[in-house]
Amino acid sequence: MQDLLWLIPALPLAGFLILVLSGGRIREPLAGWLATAMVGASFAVTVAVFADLVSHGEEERTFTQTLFEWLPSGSFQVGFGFLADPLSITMCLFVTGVGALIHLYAIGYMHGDPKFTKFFLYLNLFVFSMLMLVLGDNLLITFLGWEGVGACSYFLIAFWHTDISNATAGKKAFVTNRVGDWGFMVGTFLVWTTIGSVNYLDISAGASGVAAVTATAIVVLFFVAATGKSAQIPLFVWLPDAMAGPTPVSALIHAATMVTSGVYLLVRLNPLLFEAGWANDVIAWVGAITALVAALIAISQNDIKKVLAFSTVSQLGYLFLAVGTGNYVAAIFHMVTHAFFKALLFLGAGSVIHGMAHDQDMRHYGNLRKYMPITAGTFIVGWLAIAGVPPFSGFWSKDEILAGAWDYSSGGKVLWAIGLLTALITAFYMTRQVVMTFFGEEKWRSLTGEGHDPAGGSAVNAAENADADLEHSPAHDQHGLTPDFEPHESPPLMTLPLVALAGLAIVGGLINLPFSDQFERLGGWLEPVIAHEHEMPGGSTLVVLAIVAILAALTGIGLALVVYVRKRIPAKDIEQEAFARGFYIDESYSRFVGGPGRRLFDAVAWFDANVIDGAVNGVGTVTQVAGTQLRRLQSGRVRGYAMGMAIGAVLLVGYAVARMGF
Amino acid sequence: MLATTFVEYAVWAVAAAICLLGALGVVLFRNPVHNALSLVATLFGVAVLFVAQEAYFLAAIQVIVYAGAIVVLFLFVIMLLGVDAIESLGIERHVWRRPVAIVAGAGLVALVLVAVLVGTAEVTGQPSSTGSLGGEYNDIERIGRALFTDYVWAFEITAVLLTIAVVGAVVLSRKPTEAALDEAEFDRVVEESRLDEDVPEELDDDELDELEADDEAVGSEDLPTYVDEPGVTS
Amino acid sequence: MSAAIVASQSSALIASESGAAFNPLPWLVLVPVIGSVVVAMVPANRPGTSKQLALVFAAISGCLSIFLLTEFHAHEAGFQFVVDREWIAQLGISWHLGVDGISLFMVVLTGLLFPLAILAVDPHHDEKPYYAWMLLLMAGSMGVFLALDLVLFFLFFEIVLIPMYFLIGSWGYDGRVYAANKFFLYTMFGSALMLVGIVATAYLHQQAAGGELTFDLVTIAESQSIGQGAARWLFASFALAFAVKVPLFPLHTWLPDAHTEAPTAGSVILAGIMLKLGTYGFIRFGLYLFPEASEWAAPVLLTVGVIGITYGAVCAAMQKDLKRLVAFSSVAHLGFIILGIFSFTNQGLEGGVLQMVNHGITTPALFLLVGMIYERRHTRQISELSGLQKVAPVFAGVFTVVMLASVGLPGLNGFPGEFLTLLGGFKGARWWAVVAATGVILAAIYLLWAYQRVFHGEPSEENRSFREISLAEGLVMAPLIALIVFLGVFPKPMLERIEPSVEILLEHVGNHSDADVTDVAPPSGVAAEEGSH
Amino acid sequence: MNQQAYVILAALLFGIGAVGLLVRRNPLVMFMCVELMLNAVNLTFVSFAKSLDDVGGQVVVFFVLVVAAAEVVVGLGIIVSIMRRRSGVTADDLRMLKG
Amino acid sequence: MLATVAQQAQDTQDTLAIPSVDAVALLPQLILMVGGLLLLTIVSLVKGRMPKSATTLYTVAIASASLISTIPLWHRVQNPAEGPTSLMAGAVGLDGFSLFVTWVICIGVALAALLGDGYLRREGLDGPEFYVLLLLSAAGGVTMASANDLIVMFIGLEALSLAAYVLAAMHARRIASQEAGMKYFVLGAFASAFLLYGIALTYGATGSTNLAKIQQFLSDSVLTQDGMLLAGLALMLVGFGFKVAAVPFHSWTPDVYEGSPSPTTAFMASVVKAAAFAGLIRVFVVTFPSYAVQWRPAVYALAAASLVVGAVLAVVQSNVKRMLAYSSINHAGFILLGVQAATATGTSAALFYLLAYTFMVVGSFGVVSLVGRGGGPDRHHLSSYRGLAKRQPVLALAFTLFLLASAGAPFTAGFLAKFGVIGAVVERENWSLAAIAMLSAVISTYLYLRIVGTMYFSGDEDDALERPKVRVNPAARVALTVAVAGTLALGIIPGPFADLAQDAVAQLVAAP
Repeated sequence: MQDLLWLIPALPLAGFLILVLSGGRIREPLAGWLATAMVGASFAVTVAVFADLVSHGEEERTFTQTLFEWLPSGSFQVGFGFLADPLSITMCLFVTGVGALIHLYAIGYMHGDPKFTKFFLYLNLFVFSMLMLVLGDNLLITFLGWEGVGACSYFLIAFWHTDISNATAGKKAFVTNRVGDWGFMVGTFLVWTTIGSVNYLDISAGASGVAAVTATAIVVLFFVAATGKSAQIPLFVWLPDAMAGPTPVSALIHAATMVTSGVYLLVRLNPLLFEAGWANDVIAWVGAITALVAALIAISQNDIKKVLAFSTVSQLGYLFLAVGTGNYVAAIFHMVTHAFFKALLFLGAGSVIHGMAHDQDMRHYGNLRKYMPITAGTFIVGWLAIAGVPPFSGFWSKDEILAGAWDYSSGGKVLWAIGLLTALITAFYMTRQVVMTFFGEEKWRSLTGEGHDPAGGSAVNAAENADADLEHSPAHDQHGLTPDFEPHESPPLMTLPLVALAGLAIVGGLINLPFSDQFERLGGWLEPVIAHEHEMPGGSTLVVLAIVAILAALTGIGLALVVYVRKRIPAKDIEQEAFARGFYIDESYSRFVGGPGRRLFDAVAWFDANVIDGAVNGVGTVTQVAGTQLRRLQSGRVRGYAMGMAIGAVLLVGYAVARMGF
Repeated sequence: MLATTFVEYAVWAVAAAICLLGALGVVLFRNPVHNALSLVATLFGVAVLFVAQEAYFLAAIQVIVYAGAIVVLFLFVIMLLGVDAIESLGIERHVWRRPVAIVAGAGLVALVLVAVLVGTAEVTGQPSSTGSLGGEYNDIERIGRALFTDYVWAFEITAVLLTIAVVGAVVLSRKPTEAALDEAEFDRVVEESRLDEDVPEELDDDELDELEADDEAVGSEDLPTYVDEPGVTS
Repeated sequence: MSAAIVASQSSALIASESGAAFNPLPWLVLVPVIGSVVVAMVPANRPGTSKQLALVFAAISGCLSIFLLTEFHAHEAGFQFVVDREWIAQLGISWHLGVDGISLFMVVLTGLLFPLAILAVDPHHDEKPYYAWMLLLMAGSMGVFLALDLVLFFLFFEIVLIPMYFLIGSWGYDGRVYAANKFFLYTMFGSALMLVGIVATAYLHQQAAGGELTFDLVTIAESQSIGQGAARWLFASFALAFAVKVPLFPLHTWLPDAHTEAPTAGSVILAGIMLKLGTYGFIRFGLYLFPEASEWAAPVLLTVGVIGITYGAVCAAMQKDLKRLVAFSSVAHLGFIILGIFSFTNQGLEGGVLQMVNHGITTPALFLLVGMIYERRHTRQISELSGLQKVAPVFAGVFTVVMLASVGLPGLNGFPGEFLTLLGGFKGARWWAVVAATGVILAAIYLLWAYQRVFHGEPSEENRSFREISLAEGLVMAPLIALIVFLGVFPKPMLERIEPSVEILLEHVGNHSDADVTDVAPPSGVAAEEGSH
Repeated sequence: MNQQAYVILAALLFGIGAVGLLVRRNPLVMFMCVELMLNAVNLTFVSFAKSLDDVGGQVVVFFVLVVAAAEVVVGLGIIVSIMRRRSGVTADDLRMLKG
Repeated sequence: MLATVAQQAQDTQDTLAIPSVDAVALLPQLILMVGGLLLLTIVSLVKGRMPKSATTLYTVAIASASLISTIPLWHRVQNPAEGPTSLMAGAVGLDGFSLFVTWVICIGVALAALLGDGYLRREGLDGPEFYVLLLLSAAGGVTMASANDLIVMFIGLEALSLAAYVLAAMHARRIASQEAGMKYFVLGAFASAFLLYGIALTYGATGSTNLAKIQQFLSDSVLTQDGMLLAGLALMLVGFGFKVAAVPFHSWTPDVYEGSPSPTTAFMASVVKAAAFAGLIRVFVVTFPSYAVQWRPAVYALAAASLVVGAVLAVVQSNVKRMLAYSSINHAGFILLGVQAATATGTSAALFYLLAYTFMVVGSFGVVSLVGRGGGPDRHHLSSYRGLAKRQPVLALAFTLFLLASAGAPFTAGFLAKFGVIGAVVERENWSLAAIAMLSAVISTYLYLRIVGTMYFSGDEDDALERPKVRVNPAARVALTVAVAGTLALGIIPGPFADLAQDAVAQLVAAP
């Protein structure tokens, strides 16, 4: 079955090609089904390969397949090759699995969209790219996928491109990612010049011989790449804007798969990370701080997708915290569970939006559990999972990250504390979201004709996005929310994936229970890939930490209930303006880019047009002026000419005299 | 010997004086007729000097051809054209012209003399082995022999030169049958030039330069594209 | 005669005469010349006659270039299909043509782009001279890449200016006369001193090495007899010409004007072929002829190259004219090639050559697309275009692919060259490459920003009737798109033909300079090869 | 007697002739100045012929005379052809062609 | 005639050693001279009855005959057994150099005559004197080129110049023409005086006017006092500098070129310039190589100044004829490069340049003579050329070829001409001059592009298309065709011509 490895990415690619070459002749819903089938088939192949790997001994669970040489240039030899090992297959499994579910969901969600086919075409291309990223047996193929997912993300964010803000969001995502790509490329160069190969296997083999400084540099560079793709401080700003894309896109790309690729990359390079010294501290701290900051921002968001977006950023922070503390298994574990529950939450949110005439403002929601019970039920599962309530999957994975941080050498306790606080806040804002959406009054009933409340920072954006969705998704009522609007549950095509994901979100923790080695299946499975195993705190500490984590989650939920159900504390006191506006980070970026950055660019362009080109034209002008001046000597008067000749003669004879011998 | 030398010096001095005065007369007299007559004086002086240097035949030719033919031709043309009008030597467009001209001329002479006279030898070339000025033949014979031996080709070519001169004179002196195409333009330019010359001598450099500059500014512009209005052109 | 003997004695760079009985090289040049004369002679009674004729001749030459590609021995390093005929014997100038891995693809590119450009773009008036000039331009371009004689190279290098001058001046847009003059004079200024350099090279070579005066590139390059100091000056004279042609900062300002004002076909050829004359010259007449001086001058050239990458991108971002934007993007892209060349690494050079070809596909494609926009809207001002993706989605899709190739997206052809140049640059000139890599960010900024302004958003009133890509236009774009994808995914056929020539060139450079050109993988690389199977 | 005296005199004549051409406006007079210069050259030739004891110098003078005569014919022809259009035209007036 | 004279002389004086006259060797000059005189005779006898174009044909035939008569001579000179000889008591040098210049002169005369045909008719100047003067002037030029004696050279120069003065001034209906003749004459006479004074000093310094003897003298003895010789050289350089139009002795050029009838201008730019350069090279390069150290810097200065001033001043002109006049100063600078090198390479490069330049410049002024019509002072203004490419594409293309060749475009005569002189300079390792030359070429290219641009890129917007077409009479058509052919042939198959130029200087009469 290993020989079929290439089929995993090839199937989605085939789907993409069929849809492209058909030139739009394959329409709704066939295009959707085709795309879904391709991803589903890909999932099947993945499972087969997985089974094959499992059947092998632990040491033989690594397999490469090179299709052809891609960029052979002297000693730089890069094949178009795939690497199947426990790590990549794990990734593949949830990429194709969750991907297939989201495709399915999208058939329903995108119903009626004029660009239905194009949507699935992009989606298939995305899955292909993501699989290349995951399966590539060297950094360059990963980079191919890395850029591919970036481009697809760009297409899909800007999918409804007639609204310029969507287009801007797409461009922003791409450009921000490109900043990270700089790190990826330079990192790749450094790896090659250091180790002589960009193959992962060679890197693993050669990592121990890499000097600490070099390893640190490499890891920092790749971390730069990861901050771009995985939306960490300082490059996280694109992800919230990326919610402009259709909701399945948010679920697939901006929650479950693409954004985790930074983590995947670093885990891939874990042998180098081991050598990298303080780079790990950087990763851990950036992760922790991102987690906290994003969680705080999420508190004040009113757009249902924005909350989830910041939540994603925050959860990704957790992953980096885990990677930084060397807890790779936990990172992958949480990545998987997060994929389940975050995809679930996004799809749930999509279902809500779908049912609410594409209004994304949570302040217009309320009591929706009555209208869309399946969505509400599954969403609540997701909520519990992300909040870290046992036994839902999120609890196990998050707890493992926190516990893993506890013993970390550089400020492990503080990292743990930050993580814990984040967990509390996560529970809080997720509770807030659930309460605002599914419980309480039916707030759209009291909407005035004026439409949306512009207060509350990014809500403005959210509203615009909502408008955009409204305008360009003609499947539903075009009129927006009116007091007499009746929400409805989504079609089975959409709820089916919800249910499936909810199931996974509940039981996902099973793959790696911390009770004993036997239960730590994921840990065992990934062992061949992880060069240096992470030491977890001892048994009792682990239990205490777990209990504290549960308490924190419950505290967060409780607080939220106090604020939003009992309304003991005014929400305004908690939903700080600074949170709502994302600590002004994005704004200051924009201000910089629009201000000094723009001025710098303008200055360069001015310099080019006036100084450099001016100099060129200046040469011409000088010639003209010189000619005009010289021309005055040509007065037309013959005596003047004779004078010139006489002077010339004097000079020549003078020269002769100067040269003569005496 | 002394006497000979003295006579030589005397002849040289007198002839040189005639030459130089005549030359100055050519340059300084305002009436062309006087200029021509001064030229005759110079030519005569030169002829004397030829004699002093044993070039008797050349001296004769000098008088016959130069004074007798060339200067007469000059006078003839002066009379023909009636250009014996007095040239106002007091006016010069550029005050600097004369000083510069004189400095250039003097510099040229000085430099040539430095180059020629430094050292003791009169000439650096070696005396002729074949065409000695002494010997069995007289002056005319010597020249005649040289003309038909060493210089025979030059002599032949001279014929071409003279033919050209004749043809040229015929071509140039044909009376034009109709008015020149650029008569108006010519009149305008001459008029303009005349106006320039009315500039009083007292004008200082700057003002003259300004005048000059204005003049050139007009001249340096591209010619206008219309054809039939020469009066308006620059 | 003597030159030929010396040439044949010299070195491994001369591969044995190709086995093929038919040597296409002279015909690559002559067919377009003949075509040009024919087009000029034949009375164009019906509109289209000239075009058909021109297309036929360009296509014949193009087919010959394909034939060349198929007959080319992939793993040979030296010059193949060599023709060496005496031309001006007493000056040692010969009609010496040959092709190696470095020039092969430029020849093929020339053979492909010209028929496409002729097919794709119609002049709006005076079609007969237009096609005659195009064919002449083709001949000149072919000649530059084939010439192995310094004077012959210079002749072709200069002759291409004339047809291009007329193409810009006669069939260009509003500022065409200014642009044409600027283009001609600027490039001529650059190459003026190169002529002195060429003569001096031959003369100094004769002085140092003895024998007769010869302008044969191979002979002179292989003997390396010119003293160090002189060689550096000579290199400088060559470098100035090439720097203008590339163009390198700060000698680039002719390019935006020329590109913008040129007719579409002119821009296509300018960007696709003529800019490469500079980089090709740097390889062939810089590195090969003056290895030591190249190494000596590398820091300066790397610096201006890297400045070009960032500076060109920044300028591109601020352009209001779409064509001007693409023009500035060339400044940036060509900077990568310079980085690769002067890294003196296998990867850098191969990447440079690869990038020369790939830039020669993507940028012409962009110009064609911009030309199509102009045809429809009669404007290239970004501010006057909007929302085109809504009205012409396929057109936008094609544009997107080309744009992403230009941005350097892996899997498309912009990437391999860019990556290899940076990789080689990183190996040979680390810090320059690190800065240069920021170019990938800037490229995304200016292109995506422009794309957004032109294609995204709601189309304004004037743009609503924007026509979708037509079948003819699609046929023109199709081969380009196919190449963009194919060369992005599978550049190996090119790389394996380029590599032997690059290797031997680098060996040459290494032998004659202090440059470290070793291309040995670090020790663990050996282990790696074992591990990967 | 020292032949250099003749050479000096010739140089002076040449100089005066040259200066005259530079300062005079009447084309006829300018042309006379050229004749002065030619005479200076003749004097030089004769002087050198004497010094070198070579008839060649004298023969040259003979030719110069012929050339001068031919020049005068052509020169006066040109002057006549232009001055009869407008009497009293000076050399400075002739500036239709300039720049 | 000659023989009779000699015979008589022999009768009277036994001791008179009349030089033997090798009439065959003198044929090129004799044909031109006799042809001129014969024409003069014929027209004075049959005036009024001759077909108008007969004189043109006659002139072309004479020039061709002269050209053909050089062929056996060339073989003689190139034959190692015979080699270059001097004739007429050492006054005439028969060598490759003189023959090559003769070709240039003959070609120039023939082309100028062809241009004159239509021009004279158009301007109502139907006089055979034009052709007589052309032929006699050319005879003077050939004499000058083959002169091996300074006095012969001087007389040849005067013959050439006097005819040229007349040709410049002969347009009776244009005062500008007479003004040009006047200026040319006054300044030419002034320059002749300098040249003659230089000859005098040289004579004093070396004891002879014969170039071979001078060389012999200089190789036999070393001058400790070389002041007189150097002053002589300097003054001769003034004279030659004037004739070749080198800065600062150039100032007559634009005015005279502009004012003269266009065929005459073509003649002056090709024939007069070629003969003048021949004289310059014969005197300086061939005769005074031992003083090259001293005179080369002076020629360097003239060359550099000509290159720059010619180019810069040309750029600001708006009168096409004047532009070309200034560009001819620039070209003179280029040819001076070959002279400045003072090597065989340099001389042969200069010769090649002269040949190439003849085709280009006659072609250029030919087009100018066709296009510039009417009476206004602006008939040669750039605007007359607007849209010419649309009205008369072939004429415009030909003009473009001449202009681009002048700029040194590849595969035209101009490129190899420039290449040769640059090569000569580089061989002397005179880098600065080479650089100045090439930069001046760039500047002057702007000028050529201006004209080309006017022809091709403007004229859509105005009445350019409605302007009357220029009628190209058959003679001019032939002239332009020959010029085009020459310009292209020298560019594409330059080998044979470069060979000739090289062989021409392999061995010279006066060379030691």
